[in-house]
Amino acid sequence: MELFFLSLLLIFSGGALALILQRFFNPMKASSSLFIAVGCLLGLIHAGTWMARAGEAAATVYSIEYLNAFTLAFRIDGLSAFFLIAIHLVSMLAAVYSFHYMDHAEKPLATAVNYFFFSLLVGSMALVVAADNMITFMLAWEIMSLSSFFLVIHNPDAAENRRAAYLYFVFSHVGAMFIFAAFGVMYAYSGVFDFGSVGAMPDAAKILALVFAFIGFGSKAGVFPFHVWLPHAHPAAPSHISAVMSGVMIKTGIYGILRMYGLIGFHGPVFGEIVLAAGIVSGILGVVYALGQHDLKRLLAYSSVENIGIILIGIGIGMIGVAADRPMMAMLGFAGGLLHVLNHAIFKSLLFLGAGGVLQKTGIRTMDALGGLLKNMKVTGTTFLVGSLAVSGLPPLNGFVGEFFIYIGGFSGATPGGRPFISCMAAIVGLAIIGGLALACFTKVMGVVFQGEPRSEAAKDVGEAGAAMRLPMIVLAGACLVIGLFPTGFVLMAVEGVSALGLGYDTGELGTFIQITGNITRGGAVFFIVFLTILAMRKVLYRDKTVSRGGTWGCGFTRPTPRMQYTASSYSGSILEFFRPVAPLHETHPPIRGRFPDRTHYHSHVDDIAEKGMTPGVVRPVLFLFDKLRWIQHGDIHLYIGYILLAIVALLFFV
Amino acid sequence: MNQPADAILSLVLLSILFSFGSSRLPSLIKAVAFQGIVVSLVPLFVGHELTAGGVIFTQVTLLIRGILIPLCIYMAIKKVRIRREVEPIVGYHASMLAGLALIVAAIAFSRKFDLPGIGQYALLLPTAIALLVAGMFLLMARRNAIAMVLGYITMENGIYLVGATFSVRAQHIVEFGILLDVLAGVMIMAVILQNIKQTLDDVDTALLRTLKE
Amino acid sequence: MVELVFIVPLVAGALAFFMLGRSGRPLLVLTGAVHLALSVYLWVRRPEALLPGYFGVTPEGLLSLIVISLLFFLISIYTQTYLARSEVKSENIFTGSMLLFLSTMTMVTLSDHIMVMWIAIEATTLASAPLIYTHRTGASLEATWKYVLICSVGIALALLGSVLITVAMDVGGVTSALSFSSLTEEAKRLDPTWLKVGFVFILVGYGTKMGLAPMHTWLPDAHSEAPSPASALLSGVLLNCAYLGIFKTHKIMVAAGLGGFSGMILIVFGLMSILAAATFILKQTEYKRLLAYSSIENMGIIAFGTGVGGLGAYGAVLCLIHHSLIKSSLFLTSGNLLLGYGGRLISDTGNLIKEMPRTFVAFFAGFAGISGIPPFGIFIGELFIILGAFRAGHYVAVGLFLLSLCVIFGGFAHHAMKISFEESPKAVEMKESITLVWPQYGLLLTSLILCFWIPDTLYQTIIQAVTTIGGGF
Amino acid sequence: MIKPILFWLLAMLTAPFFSAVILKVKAFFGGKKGPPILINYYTLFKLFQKGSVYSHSTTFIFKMGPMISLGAAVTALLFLPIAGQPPMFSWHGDVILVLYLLGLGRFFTIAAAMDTASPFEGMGAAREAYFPIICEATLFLTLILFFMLSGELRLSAYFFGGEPLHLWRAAGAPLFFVVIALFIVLLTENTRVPVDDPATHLELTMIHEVMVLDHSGPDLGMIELGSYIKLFFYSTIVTRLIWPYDMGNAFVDGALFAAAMLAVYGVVGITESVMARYRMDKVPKFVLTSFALVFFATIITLEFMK
Repeated sequence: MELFFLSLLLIFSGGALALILQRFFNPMKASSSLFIAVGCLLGLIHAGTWMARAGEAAATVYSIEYLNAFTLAFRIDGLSAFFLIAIHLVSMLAAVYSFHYMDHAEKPLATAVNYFFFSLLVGSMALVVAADNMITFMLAWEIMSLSSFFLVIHNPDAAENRRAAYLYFVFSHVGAMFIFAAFGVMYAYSGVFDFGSVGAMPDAAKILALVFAFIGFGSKAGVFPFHVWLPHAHPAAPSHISAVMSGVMIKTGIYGILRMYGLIGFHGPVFGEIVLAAGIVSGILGVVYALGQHDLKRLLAYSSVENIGIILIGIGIGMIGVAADRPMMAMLGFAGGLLHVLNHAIFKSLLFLGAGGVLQKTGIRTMDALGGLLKNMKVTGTTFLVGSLAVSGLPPLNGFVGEFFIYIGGFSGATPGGRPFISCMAAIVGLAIIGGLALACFTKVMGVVFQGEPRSEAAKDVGEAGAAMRLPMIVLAGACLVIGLFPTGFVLMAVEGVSALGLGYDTGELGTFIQITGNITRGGAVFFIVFLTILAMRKVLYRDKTVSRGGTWGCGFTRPTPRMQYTASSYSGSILEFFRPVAPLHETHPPIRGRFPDRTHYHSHVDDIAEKGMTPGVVRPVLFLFDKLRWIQHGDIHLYIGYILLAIVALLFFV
Repeated sequence: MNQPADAILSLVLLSILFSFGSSRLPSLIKAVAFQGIVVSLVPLFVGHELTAGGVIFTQVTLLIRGILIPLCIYMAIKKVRIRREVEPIVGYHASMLAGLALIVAAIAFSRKFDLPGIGQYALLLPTAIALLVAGMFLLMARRNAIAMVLGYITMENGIYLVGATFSVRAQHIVEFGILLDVLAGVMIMAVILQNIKQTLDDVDTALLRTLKE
Repeated sequence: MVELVFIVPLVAGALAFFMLGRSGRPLLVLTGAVHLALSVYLWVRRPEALLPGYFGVTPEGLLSLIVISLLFFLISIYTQTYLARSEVKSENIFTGSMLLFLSTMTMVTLSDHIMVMWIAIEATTLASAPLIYTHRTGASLEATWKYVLICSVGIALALLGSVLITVAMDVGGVTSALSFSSLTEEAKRLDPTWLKVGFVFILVGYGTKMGLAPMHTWLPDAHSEAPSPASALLSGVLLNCAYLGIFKTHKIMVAAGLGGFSGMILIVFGLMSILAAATFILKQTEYKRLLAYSSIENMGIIAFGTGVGGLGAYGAVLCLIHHSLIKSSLFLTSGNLLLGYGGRLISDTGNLIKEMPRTFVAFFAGFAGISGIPPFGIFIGELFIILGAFRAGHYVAVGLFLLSLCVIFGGFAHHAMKISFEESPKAVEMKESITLVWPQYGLLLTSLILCFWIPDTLYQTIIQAVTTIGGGF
Repeated sequence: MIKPILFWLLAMLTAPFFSAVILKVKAFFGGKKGPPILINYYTLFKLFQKGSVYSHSTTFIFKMGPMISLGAAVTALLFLPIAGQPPMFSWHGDVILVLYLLGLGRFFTIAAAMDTASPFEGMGAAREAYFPIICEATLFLTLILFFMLSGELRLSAYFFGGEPLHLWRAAGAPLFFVVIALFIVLLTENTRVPVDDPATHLELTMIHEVMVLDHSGPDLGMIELGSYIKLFFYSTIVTRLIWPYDMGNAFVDGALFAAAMLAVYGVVGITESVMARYRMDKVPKFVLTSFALVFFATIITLEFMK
């Protein structure tokens, strides 16, 4: 535990240092990112060692007196440790990355403030997953929200950033209110703040608390339809912040759901089915909207919604498994979900860092203005390719492993008879569709952004990102491959996390897990062998052959230009057509008419139905309702005095 | 009706009707002054045996409630010289009817409780309630700022009448403090009235409705 | 000795009326300092009053007193520069009234006698009326008129309520002093019906002063028309004084075993106030009115918490303290906005972060604090109130409570974003001198520290105060 | 251990031959003599002889495309019981791995196409990304059905030896729907008529053929080989379902299996000759029917098993 707090100290001092040294730009960046990175490294070591000796050691507990009568309690168990690993890993790399990324020397104060809140965010995230009573949790949670808000509003000059920040602020506050409510229901029965001793509650109260918690945490995790803030906020923040937010911060929502589930211990199938349904919807809609985006970072943000969906599918299967009393199914579902938490943290942050590199070098976020970057940004492009493969859930990368476990879990629930069947069927088919769409989505990104020819001047002959930016990407890409090929250790960590839920299943099925992961490893190995053989074969075939270069075959068209390339919108057009009911596609292109037609253009965008529905569904009714009440303050003193009399008379009736 | 107190209290009830009916401020002020004098005299008749302090204090009350307070308002009008009459929200005849109804209601209502000490004074409680509500009524039914202030004073008189008969009596010093507060309040209101007149050149509160949502 | 605390500012105030020009300003700070010192002494020694039965040192009174003292001291510092920057006619009246205001409020916190409490509270109205009229505009005149009349009427009702409590005494045959302390001891023997009626009148009466809906109507006008330091005092501590009256009466009710009755009434009025605040915060156009309504909201929250009792009551007291600190800092900041942008409309402001960075820090921190976001204390207070309300089983009430808090946050955040980040209609040239920002920083820092560490003596005092209304955990 | 390898190699060797059958059938229906039955071997040989021309626009992904798609197909074949013989590898959940490996192949085919900056190839890529999504849904639904029937999650549990017969016994008639659905998937995944016309000459209407426009020499050869093997993979699945019997003798089984395969390829050929290509926006409906069929089958069987 000391190590844990030491790491926090380092992280926070890194932030403070930034404010102190703001006069000297580079030293400030260097020292601050160094402190934060080292702090995260310590935290990583701490969580890692905890995991290593998880078997024998019980949960680590630590508590400080707070406001004379209360305590700030911290507790590290498998679940916390698992999330801590993800948090510290990503934050560490983001901190390193930031050194070359934050290059606006003309705005030292803004940069320093950014570092300050960055450190605050990292530290508070760690505290959130370590908190062991309501007060501690909410304190850390709110500080996390506040600091991330300031990171989103990093550049307030752009109107859309301001809107994003506002949306995010409101959503996180409303979410917090729901979490308050959930805790309130728990407290109503227990009367103590500690998570440890949640009293016995009637099932109705349990469901109530869980649903409140699901809404509250879901709005942080970006579960449809509470995700509205997410695709606005993530692009607004600097890329390494987006990486942290999308990679780990939204996962604290998942952590909250899991933790509450473990604490309240409601084992009816209802909640599991709610979670599963939400997961499927978020997954499919998330990736569909991702397909519809033109802004690279917005696309990645929506893809986060999708992956949260996948995670929830896993968790939902786990919960249903618990409800149906099928330990194997439950373990597989939960483990798969947790593992995907780690995996998504890794590859999504990798993708965001890549996007940051592109943004920094070209200054463009619109994909249809990019292209051919792979030739000049080898490292960025290649790592981005790895990330895309991983996010599409393809073997032999880490994205596949988590989904694989969720699949197996789903199948083990899909035996005829019994309530789980339908849910599992939906889950499996949903996963399959999500997988296919994700593939389409990220082939589009790769193809449009990194391959082909540059579509604009700004995208031509750009330089490679700085060393401090390349290193994290390489590490993350490596991590994708390692987990994809040798998942055993990580799966065991996930299982350790699941066991912290106190489901009472002995981790005796570990054998099965190891067997499965072994198969994955073997499958990867087989594929690699085959691939290498083919590679060798290819070498042989190409020995002393004439290999020349020429222009792309234009199918008889002699003068192809980059502007003729397939664009992001045209690539995804037909698929979006299929999903038009849930993703209304708006196109504008003035038709070509006359003998000498003037320039035409094509613009398209996809509506997020949740966002569209928010205004008429929530905002307008509220405004209407309260507008109706405004007349009471009409300025006439006679009636004001009348109110007083009214109040008296009304009250006298109750005496 | 065998008590002398009740006799003067009935006059007070009359004065309420009068004040409801009168459209002219000076007469309204006179009515209020009369009420002030009466309510400050009532304790002489009611309940507790009189100490010397009691007598002195009664005189002081008389001075303030009966003379000083009305005088403040009178000065205020003198200074501002109301030119035209401000139409009330509730007309004068309607007000009179309301006043009658009010008094009846007050008497009926006050039959409900029997309070220790004042059992035998039939009109004490009705008058108190009537004054209270009448003040409220003036506050809500008159657009003329001065009339509203007078309404406030009427209310105060009513409350004093209630208070006059219970343990509060015990501590004159406290009573005196309350009295000073009321006096100061009325003075400040008078000042405000003058300012209103100067800035708006009228005392119609309909003009004071700019601050609203 | 106790009485000295309000006699000193009384004398100083009387003096200030005759000090011409700006000579009154140092007197403000000086008196503030002395007052602070005296209050601290009172806090430490808890001496007996010269007139026991009329005055007395109670824990809840001490809490309000120390807050008042601290606030007044910082505000008086701010006022120096504020007066220098803004043209205030007849400064001597302003300073004089400020000091009298301080003295009367102190008297409220120290009074133990029902009637004395009433006298003091009425006196605060009278002392603060000139402050609201400082700017001598038509609007300020209207505000003053409404303030004085509505509050006087309301407080007259409170007087009636106090009288009715004496009726309850006579009916119950209690012949003790009229002091809160002795009544709380005798509470069981008081006649319940008359006690209830009395409480109703007192609640409505002092509620008018405290700004509980629907009697809050005067509050936004007065707070927005008064000069910022005065608004800071009005919103920061005057409301607390009115609350003190209700608190003490509620204490008697609880002691008489009628806590359920009074608590339910408090909850209802609290919710109504929060809803009213939500109504007007959503589409507010002036930032000072915005803050005023937010005060109504917080008073509602405090009333709600008091009504809930238990953990909620503890939370309510925390909210009371932190609201005073944060809200007054916000009002001082609004003074800076007024000086800087020269308009009181939200649409006149904008891009505070660039125009007045230091003020921005104070403003945004204040906004976050008042919305119940850590590291500021209202967060912990609201948390306790909500948990307490659930514990007490008021599910529907707390549901409404949470929803309206969400609405209010949505509205307030919208305006805060506009003020802080949107384009500014005009460039601001205002020097943010130390005295214009550090008082706010001081207040906010206090709130921040109190969110993580409460000195034991303060904690003990709060607990003593809260347990008397069935609070605690 | 030898037998699986043998059959695996055999499969890869014969795959081009089988797809040549389709051409023959089409030629027959067109009243033509048609290309020699070994045409595909000649093509491959010719291609492997040649060198390559690469576009300026392309990167290493362009070269990886053919290798990975071929590799994926070959690896997939490793898990498939050919002619009812045991596969080389088989474990719990290998089906999912295989399907996702094919997905990997698709990813790189598309990426390679996007690499050329050619509008036509982009068009093809878009379609290649679109239609298989529904196929995957169908396949996974089929998988659920098979899992229900056999209780296992491995290819060999469905297609090894007499296992298909067990499937038939357990499910009965509904399995016909599955066969049809799988046939539709076969057509779609391998971009045959009516989804795509490999023989067309208008790039605008192509899917697979247009994506490989820029590949040349051995690269193109690998792609061709890969597609043959992929086709073989799917046809094997269909074949095993329509010829579920197990004679117990490897050679007999092999022979009968080959015959059944010929039949399936023949049907593909017939479909190609009697049907015209669908309009692109009609294709999804066509593929969706397969999903509907399997869904139907699953529900019915669920009722049966209750």
